Amino acid sequence: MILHLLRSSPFSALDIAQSLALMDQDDGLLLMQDAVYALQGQDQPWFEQLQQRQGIYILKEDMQARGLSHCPSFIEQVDYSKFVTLTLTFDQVVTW
Amino acid sequence: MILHLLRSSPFSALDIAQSLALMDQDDGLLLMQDAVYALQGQDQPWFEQLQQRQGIYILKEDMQARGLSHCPSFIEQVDYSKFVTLTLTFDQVVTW
Amino acid sequence: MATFSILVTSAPFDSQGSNSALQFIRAAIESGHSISGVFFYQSAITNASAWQSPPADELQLHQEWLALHQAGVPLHVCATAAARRGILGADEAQAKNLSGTNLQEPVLASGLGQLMVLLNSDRLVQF
Amino acid sequence: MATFSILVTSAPFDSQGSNSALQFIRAAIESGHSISGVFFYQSAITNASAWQSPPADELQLHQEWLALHQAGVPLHVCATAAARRGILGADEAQAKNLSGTNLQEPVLASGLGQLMVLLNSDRLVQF
Amino acid sequence: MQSIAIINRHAPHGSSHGQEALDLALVAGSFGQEVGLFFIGDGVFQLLRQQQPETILRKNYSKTFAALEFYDINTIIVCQDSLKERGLGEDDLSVAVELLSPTALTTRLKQFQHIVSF
Amino acid sequence: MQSIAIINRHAPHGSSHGQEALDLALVAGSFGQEVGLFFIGDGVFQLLRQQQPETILRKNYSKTFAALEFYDINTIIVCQDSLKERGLGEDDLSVAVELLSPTALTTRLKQFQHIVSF
Repeated sequence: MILHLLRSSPFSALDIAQSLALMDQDDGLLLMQDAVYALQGQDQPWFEQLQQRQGIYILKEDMQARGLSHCPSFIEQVDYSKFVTLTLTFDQVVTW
Repeated sequence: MILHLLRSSPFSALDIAQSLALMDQDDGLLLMQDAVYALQGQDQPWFEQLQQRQGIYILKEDMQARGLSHCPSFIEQVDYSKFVTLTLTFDQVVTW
Repeated sequence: MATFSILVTSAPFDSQGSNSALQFIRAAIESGHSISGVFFYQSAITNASAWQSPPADELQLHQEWLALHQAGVPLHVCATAAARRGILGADEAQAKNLSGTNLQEPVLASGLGQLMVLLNSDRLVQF
Repeated sequence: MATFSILVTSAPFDSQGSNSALQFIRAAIESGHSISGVFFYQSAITNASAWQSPPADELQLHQEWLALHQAGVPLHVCATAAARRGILGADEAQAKNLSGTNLQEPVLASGLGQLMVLLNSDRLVQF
Repeated sequence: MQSIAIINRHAPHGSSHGQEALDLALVAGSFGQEVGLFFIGDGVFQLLRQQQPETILRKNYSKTFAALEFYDINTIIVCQDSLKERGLGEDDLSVAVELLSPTALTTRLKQFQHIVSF
Repeated sequence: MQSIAIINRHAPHGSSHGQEALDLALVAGSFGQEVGLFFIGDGVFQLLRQQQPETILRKNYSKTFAALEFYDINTIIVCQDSLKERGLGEDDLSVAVELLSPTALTTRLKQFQHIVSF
């Protein structure tokens, strides 16, 4: 089980498509740094892909830094402490 | 008249869409650095947009560096000397 | 409790990566985990520079790394990647007849082999 | 014949930007144009470091810039952006009680106002 | 007088582009240059209200946008397509801006002598 | 013995990712680690034949891929979807590789203890 860390804005880079293409059903994805702007992508094709999956997380501190507060319920908000725990719940970590 | 310099691979970044969105009919686009990989995008939606335009250039040295040799006729190959001339043919230069 | 190795490959200030690494490490230590080492590679080598001088209202990242070292976290930088970008340890500085050096203890100028040693941990996390 | 100002904002080695700028400037000079100045900003400030020490089979970018200066091209670096990233001129080094400095003439530690002066040219090209 | 257009095309905090573009804008303004600030693509996120980058150990420079008029910078142009694509409206922004279509934005861009992008 | 998977996801020469990923792979190999080199997305361009980066003042490290076996690195995996999307086939590559679907590639990736990406 791999935990994918996505750092880039899905509005600017195609890393989101690449990480989703490599994800198994039991893998996880943490939206961090500029990737938290994914929250603003309700009309984007990749948003639907996120919606159809289990194991989508978002880093609370990075949301707050950028003035984002609304988060749909299918994305689980985590702080750094929970982020650490997540890296141990999964077997490996891949950074995008 | 603006000359747009595109540096990033259109397979990885969405800069190509942004520069095309801001281009007038008389503006130019130079594919340089990793943007020369655009040559490999025959099946990509942005390739058709390039094809429908005038004023698409590509930097020969950057193609050669990356092992690319085939260039369709609608894209004009330029060397650094012609690149310098181009920046004077247009009124402003924008780097992406 | 687990042991973590941290690989930092993104430039301080130019990217958020070093900040994220710092916050992750602090959270890991607070939760009782241990850090077997931090390794700076690629443009992250600027983290190793003792000369970083940001304006007073900005984070002095190098000082934050030194504080983590005080808390027992070993700090390594790839000597080749650092030299390429102008960060020189005592040996390289001497070879160039320089009177100073911007790569100082406790940050260690290491080879990539040191990163291999760090792989001997429960998790490797890259920032 | 025209005058060009060159703004470099991408990191040497980590990006091709500095190489592209170098080749553009050489081609412009060969065609008889003049360069009113090169200004290093953001992560491009590493170009100003006199301490760059790449392996022997790689380009020593700093030396290439010095050669351009010999050919009459003024070189400026944003002092604030440089200090943030550990590139210090004589004044900053003295303020920190350092015995050496990695930002030396002919590269000039300038303010962003110097870039405004450089705008007084036919074209500004950013790399 | 010279004139300079500064394009912001990156989101804040993940990189330093926004902060160093703003530094440049302030200096250009105080040197009496005519400055145009353009926000396109992810650059529109620079202007979001209620940013708190202190939580991630970064500087909160977004407060400075409100002070631009004191530096005689009054041309703040936002790409309306970029804003809409990101689910945002003018109300989400911290300063008053001019919303333009890409075509109209390009026309304005061409009125400046030099263009830099961050 | 430890094992490490190295993902190459950037094109060569525009950045330093490829060169520094390869440096790391060679050291890992000579330290007796089990190394897997993965090429996905633009990373597949790393393996193109006939690169001449000397023309842009960059080092031609692509020649080194042919020497990987001397460092006991025999696992070179390329994402077949990425290759096809970029109009390339196995014949365009400078070394023999294992072509895998994204699903099969992920399965292989999970056999390594640690994963880094460049």
